[in-house]
Amino acid sequence: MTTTAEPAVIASQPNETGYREYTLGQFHFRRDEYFAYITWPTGSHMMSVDSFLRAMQRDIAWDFFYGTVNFDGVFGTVNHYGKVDIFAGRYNDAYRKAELDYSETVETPLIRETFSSILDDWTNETFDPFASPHETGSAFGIKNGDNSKAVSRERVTAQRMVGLPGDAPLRSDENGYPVNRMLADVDQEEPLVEVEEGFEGEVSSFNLFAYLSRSDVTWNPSVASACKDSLFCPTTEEYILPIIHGNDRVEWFIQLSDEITWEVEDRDTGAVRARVVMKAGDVSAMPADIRHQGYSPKRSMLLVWENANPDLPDLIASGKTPTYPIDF
Amino acid sequence: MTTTAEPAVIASQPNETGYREYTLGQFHFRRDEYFAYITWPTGSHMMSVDSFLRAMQRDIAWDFFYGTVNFDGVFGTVNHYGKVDIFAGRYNDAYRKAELDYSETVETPLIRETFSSILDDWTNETFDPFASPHETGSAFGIKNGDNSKAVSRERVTAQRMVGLPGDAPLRSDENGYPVNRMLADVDQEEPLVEVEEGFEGEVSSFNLFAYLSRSDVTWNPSVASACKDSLFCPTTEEYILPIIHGNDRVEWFIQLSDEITWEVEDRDTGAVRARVVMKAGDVSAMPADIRHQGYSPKRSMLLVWENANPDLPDLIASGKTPTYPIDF
Amino acid sequence: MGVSAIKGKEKSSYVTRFGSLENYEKGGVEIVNDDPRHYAFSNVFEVASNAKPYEKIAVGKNMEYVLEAIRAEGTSEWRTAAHDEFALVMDGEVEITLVKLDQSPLPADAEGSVALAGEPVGRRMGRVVARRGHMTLLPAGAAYRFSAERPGVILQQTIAGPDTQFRWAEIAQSL
Amino acid sequence: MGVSAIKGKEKSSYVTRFGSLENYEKGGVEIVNDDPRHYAFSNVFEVASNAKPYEKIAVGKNMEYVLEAIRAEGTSEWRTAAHDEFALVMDGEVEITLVKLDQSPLPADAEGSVALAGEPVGRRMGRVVARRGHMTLLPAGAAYRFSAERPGVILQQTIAGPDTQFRWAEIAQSL
Ligand SMILES: [Fe+3]
Ligand SMILES: [Fe+3]
Repeated sequence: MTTTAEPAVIASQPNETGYREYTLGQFHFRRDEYFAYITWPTGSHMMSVDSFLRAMQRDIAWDFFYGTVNFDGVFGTVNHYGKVDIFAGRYNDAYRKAELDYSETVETPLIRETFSSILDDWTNETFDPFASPHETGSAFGIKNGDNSKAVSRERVTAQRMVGLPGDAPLRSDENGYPVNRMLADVDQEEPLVEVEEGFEGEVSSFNLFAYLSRSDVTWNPSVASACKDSLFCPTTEEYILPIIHGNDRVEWFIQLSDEITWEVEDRDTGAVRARVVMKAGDVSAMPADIRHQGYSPKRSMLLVWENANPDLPDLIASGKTPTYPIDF
Repeated sequence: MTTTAEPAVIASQPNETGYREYTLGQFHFRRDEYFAYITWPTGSHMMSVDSFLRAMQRDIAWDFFYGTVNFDGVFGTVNHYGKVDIFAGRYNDAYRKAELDYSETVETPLIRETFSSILDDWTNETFDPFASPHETGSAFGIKNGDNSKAVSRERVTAQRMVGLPGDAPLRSDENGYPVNRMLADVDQEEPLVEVEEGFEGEVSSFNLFAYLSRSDVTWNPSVASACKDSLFCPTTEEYILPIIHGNDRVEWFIQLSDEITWEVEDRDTGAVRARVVMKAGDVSAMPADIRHQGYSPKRSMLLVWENANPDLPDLIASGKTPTYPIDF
Repeated sequence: MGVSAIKGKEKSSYVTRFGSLENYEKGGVEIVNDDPRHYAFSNVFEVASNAKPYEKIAVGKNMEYVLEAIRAEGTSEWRTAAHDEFALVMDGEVEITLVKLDQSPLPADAEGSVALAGEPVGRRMGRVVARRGHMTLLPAGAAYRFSAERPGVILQQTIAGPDTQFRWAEIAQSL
Repeated sequence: MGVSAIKGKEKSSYVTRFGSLENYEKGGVEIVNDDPRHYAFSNVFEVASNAKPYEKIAVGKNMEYVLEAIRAEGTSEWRTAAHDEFALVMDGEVEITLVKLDQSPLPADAEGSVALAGEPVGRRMGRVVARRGHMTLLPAGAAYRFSAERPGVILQQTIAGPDTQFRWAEIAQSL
């Protein structure tokens, strides 16, 4: 093991399949042609490297998101906003009962750098972990170039609203966001906006649906508007959400177009709790004690609505705030 | 719904993605570009159609095999050797506790014909559900030709031993079985066999490893030799077993080459029980009350050893025979 | 085999399905082991179909924050809030007029919007005509008014205020 | 992008790893919630490494049926069974000689093989020289004898007989 130029990231030289191996705390990460291998002091785990990279891409792009990012039923991360838990078996009843679950807390910059290095090194030029299966090549095989451009896309985070002067820009053919093939029929006309002198930064409206039709990624909620801690995080979805998201607070979904089915499981045990079918105009809460994975047969527009209040995880974990949003 | 030419198979005309929909008992099957949809009186389920077809291919090729073929954690079949249960949620704790699990018993010929029709209609010309990911195209998209040749491959069932006169033939370039790319280094020389006159049908030996190196399918145990009910069912494995096999008797694995990792879960609840790492020469039993799924990083040779005694499922289900093979 | 053969064939064109007051389908929660009320499942078109013009009916609530489904029909009263709000048109065409209030009736930390009595006093900021999918900033300290010739639907991102209506038992799936 | 780019790049050649007496690696059972003895995990090369020539050590058992790991070294005794058996050479080179017995010492329904005293009486059937991966029929009613110049390993598919040895505590993983 040698330390690469990036401070603190512990990576090996390329192994016989051309990929580096990584160490983070007591976790070790390795890939070959088909699989990612994760080991920790009490066990080890294999995942299809395709699934692993798609999950890793979301975990990094979301900067570990709200709550738990389950790569699958065994491995994942829990965000503590400054620190991150890396875990194996923590949300798997069998591992917990056997006391074989393992978890380590690391500083966010360290895991961010390490995970980014893994994603970059393990992604070949033919694969885009942000894309839908129809839009990309295979993740498999030996090391074959890279796709740094794809894996380093920045997540959009509007401060106030997309399209305001100085805020996140609109998307167009010109700045590299063509309309997605499955959303080609979405009206591209922008709203009529008449601004009186002096109010250029305040009178603002944009075509959110057109903006979403030009999204080049799937399953990547990105902030489009912020009312204090209330964040609209719309995203386009196609095929299967590459992670199982475990909530640390209530989150809401508003289906803007087409249809998504959500498989909802207990956050801690993985036992099935519900199945939520959402069609355009449907609104549903996701309780704070579940985890969910979505299935979208056609590229669809989903509005994920988050409350970024940093006190929420503690309020919910301590029982001061219920795990569901409304009593009625 | 209309009845097609095949007696008893209930199929619709092609839907808007070009695929037929099927009804079997109270189960209904539909696919679109990405997903297979299964509905039954108490619920419904979606699977990636890629996974669904790979599982369906095994279920048919094995004629429903020994015990349970779980397509995933929800849907599958249980073989009763003449009849077959089709189930949803039966081996899923959450579904069972909620009494939402559902199961129907059908005659083997009916499910055989129906499942074969589904597999044939839903497989496009670019996809081979028996092949490894490196060897085939995508299962996704709208209807686009067919691959009847691939999906109707017959499973090999030697009566006595492969290579005997009148029994299952050896494989060669000439009869359409080239050596697999990942087993190209396997010695192809056949054993020296000297037969005295009159014993042509009894003095027989063949190169099993060469035979396996020419397998054109993955995860398809096929009978190579039979000592009464003791059946050697070798197979070549690459990537992930497309089903989770639930045993109704003890089965044994002998790793002939390379390495496979088995994830072993409780047959009824799906809770993790063990992880078995097998390298060349390793032998392991699989108890009669588990289910397992294998991961093979390189195409490997696995000998599955079965006991075809038809009394076993009842002996084990009734507790007269233990679920594990040996007390020591 | 060409690349497209390897990757599967796609349709030559796709239809994106949006909802509208006239035409929406509703999904729902299928329970295995939970209470459907924990999901507060509703549909903005259904809510707006059954609403009076410009009623602010919460279809989402996360602590103090709400999402309101609003039936746009005719001209609304003038409203203002001490914080930014956002109006996403889900159906129809809505004209939004903005006036910078000389004096807000609200303290700086007030949450939610309030109605103004009569016409707003201040400088005209501008006007937006928004159709389906268009999202408009309703800036803090401005007065705004909606106007729609034909019935439409607005989804408003805001904080619960005195006029936010909570009618969960009426709008949300309970079995 | 060409087809190979879409599908990922493969190595130009692969090495298939077999085991041998000289060189084998052993995996194992990692338990989460079970007893490792339920898996009776062993390795045929390890078993044969520690065996005397032609000991028949069960490495698999399913009711009456067994898999025996046999260390082939020198010349074995003559054996016969009333049913077919199969010998798969896992390492080395083994000569198998077959003789059709004029009179089998076994009833037709006998299970497992027995040793013959001295040379078999009957017609010579033939001879096989089998190396790694080669599988040979040991036909019902024939006498057979193994011979190996250097140590090798046979995996035999048969039924438990009087000479099958069960040494699970010695060969199988128990923790
Ligand atoms: Fe989520
Ligand atoms: Fe199996």
